[in-house]
Amino acid sequence: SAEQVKVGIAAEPYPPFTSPDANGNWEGWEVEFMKAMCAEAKLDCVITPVAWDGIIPALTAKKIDMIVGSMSITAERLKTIDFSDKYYNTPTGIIGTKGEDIKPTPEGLAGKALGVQVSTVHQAYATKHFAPAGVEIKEYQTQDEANQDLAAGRLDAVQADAIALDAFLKSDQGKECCDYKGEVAQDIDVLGPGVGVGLRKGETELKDKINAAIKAIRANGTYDTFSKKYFDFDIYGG
Amino acid sequence: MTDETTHALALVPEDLPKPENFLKPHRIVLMLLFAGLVVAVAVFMRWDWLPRYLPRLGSGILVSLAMLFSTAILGFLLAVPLGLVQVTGPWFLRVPARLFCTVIRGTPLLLQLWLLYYGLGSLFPQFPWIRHSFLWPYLREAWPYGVAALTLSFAAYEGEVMRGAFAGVPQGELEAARAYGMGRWTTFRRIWLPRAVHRALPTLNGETVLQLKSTPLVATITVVDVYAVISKVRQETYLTYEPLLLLALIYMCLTGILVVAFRYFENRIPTRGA
Amino acid sequence: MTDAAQAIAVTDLHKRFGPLEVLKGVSLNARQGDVIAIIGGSGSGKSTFLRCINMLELPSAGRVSVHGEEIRMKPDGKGGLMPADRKQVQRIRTQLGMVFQSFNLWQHMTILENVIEAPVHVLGKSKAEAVETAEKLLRRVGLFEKRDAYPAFLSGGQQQRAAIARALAIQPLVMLFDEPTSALDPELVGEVLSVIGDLAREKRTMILVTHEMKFARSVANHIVFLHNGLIEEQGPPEAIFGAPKSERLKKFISSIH
Amino acid sequence: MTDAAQAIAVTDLHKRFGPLEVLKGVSLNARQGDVIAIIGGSGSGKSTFLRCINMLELPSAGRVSVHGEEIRMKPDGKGGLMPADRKQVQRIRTQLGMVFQSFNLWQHMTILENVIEAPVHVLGKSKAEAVETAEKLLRRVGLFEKRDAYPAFLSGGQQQRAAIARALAIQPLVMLFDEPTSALDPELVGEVLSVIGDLAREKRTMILVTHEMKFARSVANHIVFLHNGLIEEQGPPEAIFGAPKSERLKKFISSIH
Amino acid sequence: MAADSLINWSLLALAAPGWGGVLLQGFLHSVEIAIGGYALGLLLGIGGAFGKLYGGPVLRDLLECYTTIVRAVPELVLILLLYYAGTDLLNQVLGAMGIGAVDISGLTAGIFVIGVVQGAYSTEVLRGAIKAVPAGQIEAARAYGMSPTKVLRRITLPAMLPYAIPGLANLWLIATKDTALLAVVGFSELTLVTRQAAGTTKAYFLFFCAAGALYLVLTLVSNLFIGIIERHARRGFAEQR
Ligand SMILES: Nc1ncnc2c1ncn2[C@@H]1O[C@H](COP(=O)(O)OP(=O)(O)OP(=O)(O)O)[C@@H](O)[C@H]1O
Ligand SMILES: Nc1ncnc2c1ncn2[C@@H]1O[C@H](COP(=O)(O)OP(=O)(O)OP(=O)(O)O)[C@@H](O)[C@H]1O
Ligand SMILES: [Mg+2]
Ligand SMILES: [Mg+2]
Repeated sequence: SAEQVKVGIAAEPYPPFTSPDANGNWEGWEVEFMKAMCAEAKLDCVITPVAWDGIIPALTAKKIDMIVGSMSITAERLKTIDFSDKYYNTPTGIIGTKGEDIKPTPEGLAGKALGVQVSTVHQAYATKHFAPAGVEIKEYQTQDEANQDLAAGRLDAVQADAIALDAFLKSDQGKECCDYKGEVAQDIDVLGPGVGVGLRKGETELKDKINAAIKAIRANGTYDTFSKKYFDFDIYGG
Repeated sequence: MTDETTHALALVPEDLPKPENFLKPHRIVLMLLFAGLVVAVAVFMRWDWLPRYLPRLGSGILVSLAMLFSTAILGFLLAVPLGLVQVTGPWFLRVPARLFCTVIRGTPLLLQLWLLYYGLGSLFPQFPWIRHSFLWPYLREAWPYGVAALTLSFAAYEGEVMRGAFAGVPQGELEAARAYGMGRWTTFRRIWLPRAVHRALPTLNGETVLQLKSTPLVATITVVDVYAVISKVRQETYLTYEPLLLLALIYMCLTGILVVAFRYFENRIPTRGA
Repeated sequence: MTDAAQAIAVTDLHKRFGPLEVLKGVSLNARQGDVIAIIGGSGSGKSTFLRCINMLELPSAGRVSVHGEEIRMKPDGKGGLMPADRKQVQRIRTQLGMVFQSFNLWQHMTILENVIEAPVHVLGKSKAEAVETAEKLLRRVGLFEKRDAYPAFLSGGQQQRAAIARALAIQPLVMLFDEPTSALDPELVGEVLSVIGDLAREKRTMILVTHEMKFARSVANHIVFLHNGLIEEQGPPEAIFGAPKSERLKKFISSIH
Repeated sequence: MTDAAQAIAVTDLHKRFGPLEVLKGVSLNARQGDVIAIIGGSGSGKSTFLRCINMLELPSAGRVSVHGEEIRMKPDGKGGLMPADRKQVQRIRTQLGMVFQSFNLWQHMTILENVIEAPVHVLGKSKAEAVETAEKLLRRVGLFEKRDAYPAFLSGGQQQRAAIARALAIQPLVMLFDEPTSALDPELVGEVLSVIGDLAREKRTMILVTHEMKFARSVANHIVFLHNGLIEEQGPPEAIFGAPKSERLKKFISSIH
Repeated sequence: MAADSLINWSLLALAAPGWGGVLLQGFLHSVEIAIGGYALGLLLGIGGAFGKLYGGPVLRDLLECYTTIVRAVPELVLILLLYYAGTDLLNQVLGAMGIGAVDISGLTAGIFVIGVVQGAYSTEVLRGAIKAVPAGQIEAARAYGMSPTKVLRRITLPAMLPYAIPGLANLWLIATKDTALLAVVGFSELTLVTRQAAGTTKAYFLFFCAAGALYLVLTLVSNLFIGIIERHARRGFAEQR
């Protein structure tokens, strides 16, 4: 039979990518991606939820073998762990209070309070491009909290990936308070190539298998089939 | 009435730290061990990220310290009456105090913080007059909610400790104070409180260290303390142990200072142990 | 007894601890300058009586006046009494010095701090002045060398002397001594005797509980014999010790070895 | 003094508290059945001496033997001594009953529980047996009614009696009494006197510290006068009280009022 | 975080798709770990307090290091070090000795870490409480020949209890919440399942308040027991007025 591989996912839900139901079953786009990829690579994958704080040590201590947890690939992180090729990448957008004159540019945000999730590429981007222009950057532990403060009027705008923003704008609260202000200018150095599977360094064999599998499911249409269930745009990105 | 048999000098309690007897052999060994550990960690682990984060770490430490001290002091000021009324107050003070301590100690701090910030805090903007009052710039900030939540939490835990400490002061000493015509306030200030606090110091020290470790929760409401900076390092580099070890070292220094300070106050009054 | 002003008047004092009635109606009058010794068996209620005078123990019934001023009481709703005016009690207490049977020194203060505490923080004296008086008193009771020691490190007699000095430091009009010589050697007892004599000469009033009949006899001008919660007999020392009337007192006196 | 076996032998005992040398070389021999009274000024080191015998206070130098068995000591590295064998000390202590100057009753136990504690948990007696003895003792000291009360609610004399009963309950070969009558009225002092007489007749040894010279005289067969950390004079009561030799003792005795 | 005007109570249903059963299960796990960790902590605390008060200078300094370091280092660091780095190291050592690898369960590691941390805090609580016991009471016990353990069991522990209870009660309540640590080793205790339920359904306030209510119930029940113990412990004390 196929070799057993423990796939670490963050125990904290991150819908629509990974979230458990009350029975403890995990579902979401990323779960489907993982299943498709494992099937393609002939790996016997077992989902192992680990709290985000412990996910890297769990990988290095061999309690899990790979991480499928929406981890963005950056140069800094590559010093510590290895990544597969990207398997999704979403555009970065900005939403803001309805009716207010906000544009997703440094000038268009000057003097405003912008919320981002801490330690994300968005935070790095905002710090690099917006902070020098006099934008007040506020950092939140979760995206929901940033959205909440936007609705409460403590923020003027929020920058995040388009998926998270879209979900919020569709909620009752989001519909009422805010609207989409546009996509930010691309900066590949900061925003990175996208999200990859996290791996231990030196496990090239596994990495090659995964890369091949990602390519294969992209090519044979499986990827698009399950992606359509979740998104009405191309999640793989440009 | 002369006491011919005694020519005692003032008593010097034996375990007060004196510089000349601080460096004992085993202490030197311990310190060498510790130094070796630090060197090993410094040499064998990755620290190239450190310089880039230094300024942020510095301001993070300051935020942590400010949070710790402001909430510990405010919380203690609240805790004293909370503890006192539970020991001696009339029922209409005792019951609410007890209730407060129970509810706050009985629910997670994170929940209280969120209720304050996202619950109460998000109500304010709906009132235009608050939005236009001089308070708004503060209410819009996150730290007042953090200070409030941490203060209340500290007060509840400390209130419980002080309750025990107040109850533990020997009745006779309070009677002596009253017998000499001390009012309630003077008795409290001169006898009851100092005796209770002295007795509770070891526990208070622990609670203060716990409070230090509770401050990271304010990161969830956008206050960037040292823990938040460290988390950021971890998120950005995916390093696991190095940032946490640095955090441990920082906390250790702060805790060490707290321990020494509390121990000093504890030893200022010698107790006869058995 | 001279015709001096009335210092302490206790009328029909009752005190019960739960089911146990310790005092069953005790009355006592002390005029200024009186030295009254209360004697009686262990557990007869002597300490309780003394503690009722300054309201450390709240009487179940009865009245107490100090220097003609009656301490106003009101029912506490549980069948006992409580002070109607706490400020009054506090004020009156500053005129009453008390030496406790178990000393009750403040453990977190040195001996000197114990002695200056009430003068500075109750009477509002300056610290320098209080220290001066305190040092004089401590010298008199032979504790000057121990002034910076904490109570827990003193011998029993030293603690008792510190407690006496502490009570004297507020220069009260009335002194309540609860067995002030229990831990003292004969020389020191003599010294306490002379201190009490000096105080009496200054027209201060003293009520003291003691088990040392010799001491009672030499120090007091009036003896009260407490038995079973009541005053069994009272009178001048010569009468009490020389010609006791009640059977109980006779037996008590006869046992003085 | 009879030619009985040696009960307590203390040789050249020194004790210092920091800079203060309290005992400067005290030696004492007690044979079985002896009643030795230690007298002396307050703070002269009487309690310290008693506490050194059962190693509650560790001597700075000197030797202590109980019933011919010397307590083995070793240097503690700070210029003092410490027991070399803790088990030995523990075993010897079960033969020594002690009544403390400040009673030291266990506050979390009732009087009865206080008294049966050591018999049950140290000597391993059955509870029923211990209770029986305890009740007999409590009856003798007049505390039977208070057996279920907690110490904090007792009068001074009652606490002292409870402490005496507690020490007697282990039926020790040697009793160390630290001012056992300080809080007792004359009648109870007489009772304690008779208890001590009974014990002496059973050939138990007693060392007691007291300030009551009359009591010392009537109870002891040997008196030790402690002064300035040394034994100033010792001898039978008649000699000490009748014909004191040292100046200091003469002065001390003369002050008995 | 949606402050829904309507609260969707069905989310709390005991059977799936309601999350109530999951929450209760997590709660039970939390209590289980808390009891284990707290008990271990108490044992360590008693030993630590006695070592600090009566031990030699070396032991005292070592214990001082223990209490300072363990209290200072965030629990997260401890559990990461112990569970991941520690088992790694252990297995390397075992492997070198030719013994097969062992797998320390996350639960064991969690209880151990909580116990060690609690031990450091309770050491200080108990040290303070023991210091508050009048020296004479302990001396009396010694004078009657009680062995050190007997003195501890019969006199010191019961006599210091009134002074220690509030601090120990605090520690117990903290232990029940500290179980959140075990999320890091993949153990589903109350905090983690609350976050999962909240994150999945977006009903943050509902689930956090539900968890808060569970904790509150636990506190109230604990208070009952603590109250009984405290009343018993204070039985010989005069009331404060
Ligand atoms: N733990 C201690 N630390 C320092 N000094 C002490 C300690 N215990 C006693 N002393 C001192 O040692 C001396 C002797 O004390 P001790 O209790 O033996 O006196 P004593 O003869 O029993 O007096 P008393 O009759 O007043 O009880 C006193 O001066 C006292 O202050
Ligand atoms: N707080 C209390 N609660 C219950 N009973 C008490 C309390 N205080 C004292 N008693 C009881 O009241 C009685 C009288 O006590 P009190 O202390 O007045 O006696 P005393 O005459 O001073 O005796 P002693 O000479 O032994 O000091 C005793 O039987 C005692 O047990
Ligand atoms: Mg009395
Ligand atoms: Mg003494």
